[in-house]
Amino acid sequence: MDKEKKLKIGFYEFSGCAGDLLTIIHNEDYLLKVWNSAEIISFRLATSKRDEKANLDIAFVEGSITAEEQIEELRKIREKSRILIALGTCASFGGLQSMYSHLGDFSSRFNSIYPHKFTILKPIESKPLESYVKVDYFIPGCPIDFKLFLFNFTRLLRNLPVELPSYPVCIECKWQENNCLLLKKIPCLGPLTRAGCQARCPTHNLPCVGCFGPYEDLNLPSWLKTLQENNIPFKELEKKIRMFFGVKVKEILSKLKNKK
Amino acid sequence: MKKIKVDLVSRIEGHGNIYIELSNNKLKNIRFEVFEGPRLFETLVLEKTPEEVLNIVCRICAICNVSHRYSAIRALEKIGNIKVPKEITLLRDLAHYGEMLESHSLHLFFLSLPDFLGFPDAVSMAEKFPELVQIGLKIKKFGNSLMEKILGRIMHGENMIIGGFGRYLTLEELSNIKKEAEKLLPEAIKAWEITHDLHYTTFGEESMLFVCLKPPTDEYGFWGDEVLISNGEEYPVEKFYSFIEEKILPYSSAKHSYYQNRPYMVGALARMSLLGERLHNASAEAFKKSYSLSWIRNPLYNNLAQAIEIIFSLEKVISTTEELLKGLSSLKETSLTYQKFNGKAVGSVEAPRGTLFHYYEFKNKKCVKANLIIPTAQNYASIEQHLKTCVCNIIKKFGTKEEEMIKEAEKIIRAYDPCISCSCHIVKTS
Amino acid sequence: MKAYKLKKEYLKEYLKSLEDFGEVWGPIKKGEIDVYEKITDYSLLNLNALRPILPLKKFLIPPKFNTFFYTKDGKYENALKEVKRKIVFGVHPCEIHALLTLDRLYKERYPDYYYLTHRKSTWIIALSCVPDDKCFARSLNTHFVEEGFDLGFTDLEDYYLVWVGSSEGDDLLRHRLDLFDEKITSKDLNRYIEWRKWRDNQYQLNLDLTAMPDIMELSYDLEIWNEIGERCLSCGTCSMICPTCTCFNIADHLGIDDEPGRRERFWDSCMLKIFALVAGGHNFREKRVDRVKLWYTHKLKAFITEFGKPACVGCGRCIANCPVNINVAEITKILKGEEVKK
Amino acid sequence: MSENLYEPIPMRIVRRYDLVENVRFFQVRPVEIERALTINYKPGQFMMISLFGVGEAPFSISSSPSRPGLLEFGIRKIGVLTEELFKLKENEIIHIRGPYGNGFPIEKMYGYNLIIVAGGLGAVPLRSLLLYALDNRDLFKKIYFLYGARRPNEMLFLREFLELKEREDLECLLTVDKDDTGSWTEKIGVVTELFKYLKDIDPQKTYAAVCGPPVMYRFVIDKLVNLQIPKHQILMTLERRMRCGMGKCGHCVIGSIYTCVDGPVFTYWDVLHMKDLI
Ligand SMILES: Cc1cc2nc3c(=O)[nH]c(=O)nc-3n(C[C@H](O)[C@H](O)[C@H](O)COP(=O)(O)OP(=O)(O)OC[C@H]3O[C@@H](n4cnc5c(N)ncnc54)[C@H](O)[C@@H]3O)c2cc1C
Ligand code: SF4
Ligand code: SF4
Ligand code: SF4
Repeated sequence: MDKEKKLKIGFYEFSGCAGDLLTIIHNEDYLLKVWNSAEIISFRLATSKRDEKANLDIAFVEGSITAEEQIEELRKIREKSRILIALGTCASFGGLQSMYSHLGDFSSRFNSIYPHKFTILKPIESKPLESYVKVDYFIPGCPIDFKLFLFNFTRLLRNLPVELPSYPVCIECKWQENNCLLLKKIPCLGPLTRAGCQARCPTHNLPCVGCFGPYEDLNLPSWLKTLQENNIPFKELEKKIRMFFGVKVKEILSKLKNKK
Repeated sequence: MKKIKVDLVSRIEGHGNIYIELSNNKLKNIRFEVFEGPRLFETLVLEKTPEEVLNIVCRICAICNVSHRYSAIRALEKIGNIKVPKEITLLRDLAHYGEMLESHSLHLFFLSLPDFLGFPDAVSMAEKFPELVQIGLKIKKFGNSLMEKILGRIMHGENMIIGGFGRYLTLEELSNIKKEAEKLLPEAIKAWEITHDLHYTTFGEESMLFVCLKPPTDEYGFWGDEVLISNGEEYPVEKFYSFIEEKILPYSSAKHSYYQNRPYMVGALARMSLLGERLHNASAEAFKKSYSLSWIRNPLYNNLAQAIEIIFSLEKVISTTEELLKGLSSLKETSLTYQKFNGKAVGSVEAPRGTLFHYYEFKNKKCVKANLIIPTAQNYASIEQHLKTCVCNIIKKFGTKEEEMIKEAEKIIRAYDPCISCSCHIVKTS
Repeated sequence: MKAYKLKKEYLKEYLKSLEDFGEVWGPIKKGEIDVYEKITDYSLLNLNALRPILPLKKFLIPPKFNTFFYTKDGKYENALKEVKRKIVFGVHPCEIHALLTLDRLYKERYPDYYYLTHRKSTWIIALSCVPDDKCFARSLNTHFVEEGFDLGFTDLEDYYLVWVGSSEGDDLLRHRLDLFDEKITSKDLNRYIEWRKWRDNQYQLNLDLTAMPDIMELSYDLEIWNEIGERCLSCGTCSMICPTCTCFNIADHLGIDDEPGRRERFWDSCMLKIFALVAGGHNFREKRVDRVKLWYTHKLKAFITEFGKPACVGCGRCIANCPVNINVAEITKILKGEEVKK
Repeated sequence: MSENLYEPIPMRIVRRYDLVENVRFFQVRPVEIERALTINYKPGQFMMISLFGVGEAPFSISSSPSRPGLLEFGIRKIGVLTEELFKLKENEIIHIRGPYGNGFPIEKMYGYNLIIVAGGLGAVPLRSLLLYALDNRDLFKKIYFLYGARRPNEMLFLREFLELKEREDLECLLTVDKDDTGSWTEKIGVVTELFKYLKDIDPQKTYAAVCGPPVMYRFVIDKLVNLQIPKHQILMTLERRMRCGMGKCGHCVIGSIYTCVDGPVFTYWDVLHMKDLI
């Protein structure tokens, strides 16, 4: 391994809170190891050294796309990268800012905040990376969990595919020995959400709000039914699902309608 | 005519360019172009319950998520007329100190000091100044661990809720925090000494107007319900909030804020200049040694002010944990239900980079209006003013040396510790 | 089996003295539930705890642990050399029955090194219990134990009757023989008999599990299963909390920089979609209902074939924890066509 | 041996080459040569092969215990681990543990006719049985080896099997669904068509062993049942997801059986009375 050349990697960010890149910077014990194990071509938040022309083995991209200019930039990153990874829930599913993406009322929402002409950017409805370019792997989380990142970072360095937990938050919640909040009819999104966070919210007696995005085998009808039976209106529950599931919501809800 | 452009200034949070236009060896135009894809947070919170508002607003920014959460909670508790015991406030403050330590050390050691010592980043700087980088890492780690332990994770921890906390840390964790802070204090002092001895260039000097929150006691602190201004004025936050004037710029997705037609500065430098006399112990000593009249003219001293706030925060962590060790076990896990939630309020805390205002209006437990005024947006006009002065002075001294201009301009921008993701959530003008 | 008496006021002192042997663990309240935790403050011990959310298995096969490390040059290195001895106090009969089942599963036919290593250093102090509306151990005959513990405490109001179940138990007892009373009088005997009678009658939940294997077999294609399948959230909670569920998965973690890599083992659940997926994409239990069926077949039928008794020990954890009320009581009632209260 | 049965032992790759596209032959021996003769197994058993950092998966042993010292596998590239295995060169190290599984009930088969029916990759475990029977030829009566592949270039061990055709004491019948090479000299048609070459078999004194893709089983078994071979003398090997190989991890459970310890060899009778087996 040592004899082999270090992989060239880059970290980029679009619209988001920088939380995913900061998660990497904030893991002091590992930051230098991450730094040493690859050739960092670009990491604007951490270094002024950067090479925009170099081709990359792996590009980690945080944030969703909320302006036309970003599409171009993203395409450039895609073109020069062998593997492109959506880092975090914004990049993977659109994030919080995509919660209304199904409504098609972007311009009126936009104008309610920016009533003036805007020349520096052409803003558009927030969408995840996948809406514009091919994404090889997703590492969701708002923000990402460092352990899960590290697990996959080392896999990528060894040319292995990203692997995410194939179970919902509830599994980790039980490992943490928590009493289930759904039993108290608190709308916890645990069973609908992919694990990876170590069930942080339920461990603090708070319902999971779904920040790791949807779990692939979620059973939405049953989850809704249990809570609706306890007088929580559908609208309130739907709002919670929309919070972090971004553009995935459409697909998830459409299955619900087919069922009915 | 000559145009100089620095695309995407590095080692700052978010996206910003420097644009300089020269004509006949004179500065014609200078801009700090700030652009961040809009996320429209003010619309995201509409229709949401108070809890959901908290889930959302901390995500504005990962660096100062606690401040956002804390400001929002202060506003929401005013609206819901919810009083919390002293220990809850202390615990919140403790997390808030964690954020100060994390944010200041990230900025000082990793984003700003490489400028002064001539490195592209902290990792390269570590080869020559291993100790300094180690201190930075340790303080940052400690700040993060405070947030993780109290709030559930390093960032966007959901544990701080209206009325209190979902779960409390143990007494053992608390006393470990105290021990750790005591161990770090001498190192923080060492870091301040190094920062104190740096060479602060004077190209950008220009008189400044400072604004910060006035702590409720006569101590130094990071929140309050009144605003202090360096011209001697004081207002309740609601009032000051309504005074802030904003100007729209075509080249920026953040606006310029003015107070009485003047740019103003918020942040560590503002706080130190307005409240520094209230410090005690090691932070007071550091302040006395470092403070000079240049502070009120030169934004580069924001770095030094942050170094002192790191000392202050560590001292506060020690005293706060001491107090909490006595009262923590009396607290019960919060599970709040409220019948009514109507009204409007401003909640405000000092974020690491300055005063933060969250305004909300609620009807029937649903948010109907929200407005957030963020430190970097408030500093924006001030940043550009200093950039201008700086470039003019450089031309006077060196002629139109591009490299020099860019270096100094970046230094000023970084000294302000801008947080661009935050700054782009701007006020609705109506 | 030899028996002694221990006055209740000595309990905490006695348990504390056992720290000379190792860590002392027991049920402690955490919100509305109990968890087995290392005891530092003996006043926190919940003597009335019924079902700590994670059962004994968490000591024997932890939810997540490293099985081995491997160095950069590919050398194997055992990751579990030594386990601190744990003395677990407050273990109820049904859990000990589950333990005996796990012993058979893990000690026989390819002994499991990790289980054995933990098992050897986990000493059990049983405690009698009074059932609530979710316990149905009597229906499964798991409400008493004669083996599987080192010491067994029966609560007789002002004192405990203490059975010595093993040589290790004898050591534990002799450690503070001064606190125990060796004389068992006829009065004690009567009290014990009375207590047993009384306690047997405390079961509010009684399930008739006879013929369950046949019923499982015969009901296999009934529509009623589909309804249960649709209700299941596939959250895996049942597998995590059931004392006899021990399926696991394995993942390799590469080391970064100079760190060694490791192979990790963690609890898995047959309720998860990926559980029976094989390379090439074929899934033997794609549908939720098939997974629910497997779970209950395994509890109520397969184990009987394998070990002569069901895997369910009647602890009531699934009743207490399934968020959509799928549990052994519910399933047996449904399959037997009995009216079920929702 | 280590008391930890999960500890894999290092093996050196002695030889490896492609059997067909995407299926590779691996011949390995213990790095510690003294260990070589301590590895005992039965035809039909499997090993867990590990690549540290990548994972572990079950693979049937393709060699015969009658030829000790070396272990042979035929591995299809289908996913993460197998792809990494394919990147290894001769002399490199893998780790294995085992053997696991019940294997074929060899002793019971002594004195019987053998009909071995393989489809595609099924030849991997059945080769072990075939080689074993040939090495102990006098223990068995007639031996038939029927092997079908889709095309000539998808037939594993083709040269080896063609050579076996020379033997008088074995009826080796090879067939392909379609010949796209033009140079195929053996049979053409699906594997079930080879049954017409089976002559004068006393079904009561016959064991059949079947392994191949799922679709093949039903047709082959129909044929065997037609021949009146008792259901418990029809053997088949099944595949499930496995993590431990030792009846612990639960992944391979079907009803009350563990495919890894109660199988992977099952009789047709097992399959008939147990649900979901195939
Ligand atoms: C008893 C038995 C004998 C086998 N013999 C052979 C053989 O001789 N030759 C051959 O090529 N293949 C054989 N297989 C199948 C082989 O185990 C799978 O092809 C292999 O697991 C694929 O691994 P992968 O990581 O490349 O695939 P992926 O599709 O990447 O697998 C993904 C994950 O699922 C797991 N997985 C997928 N399928 C299985 C499975 N069937 N059992 C256990 N884990 C699984 C893998 O370990 C991996 O971690 C056998 C399987 C069994 C059960
Ligand atoms: S609390 Fe939430 S995450 Fe935990 S088990 Fe219940 S539903 Fe799942
Ligand atoms: S519990 Fe849910 S909301 Fe909380 S961190 Fe985990 S995934 Fe995110
Ligand atoms: S099936 Fe339910 S009652 Fe039975 S042992 Fe498991 S958790 Fe307890």
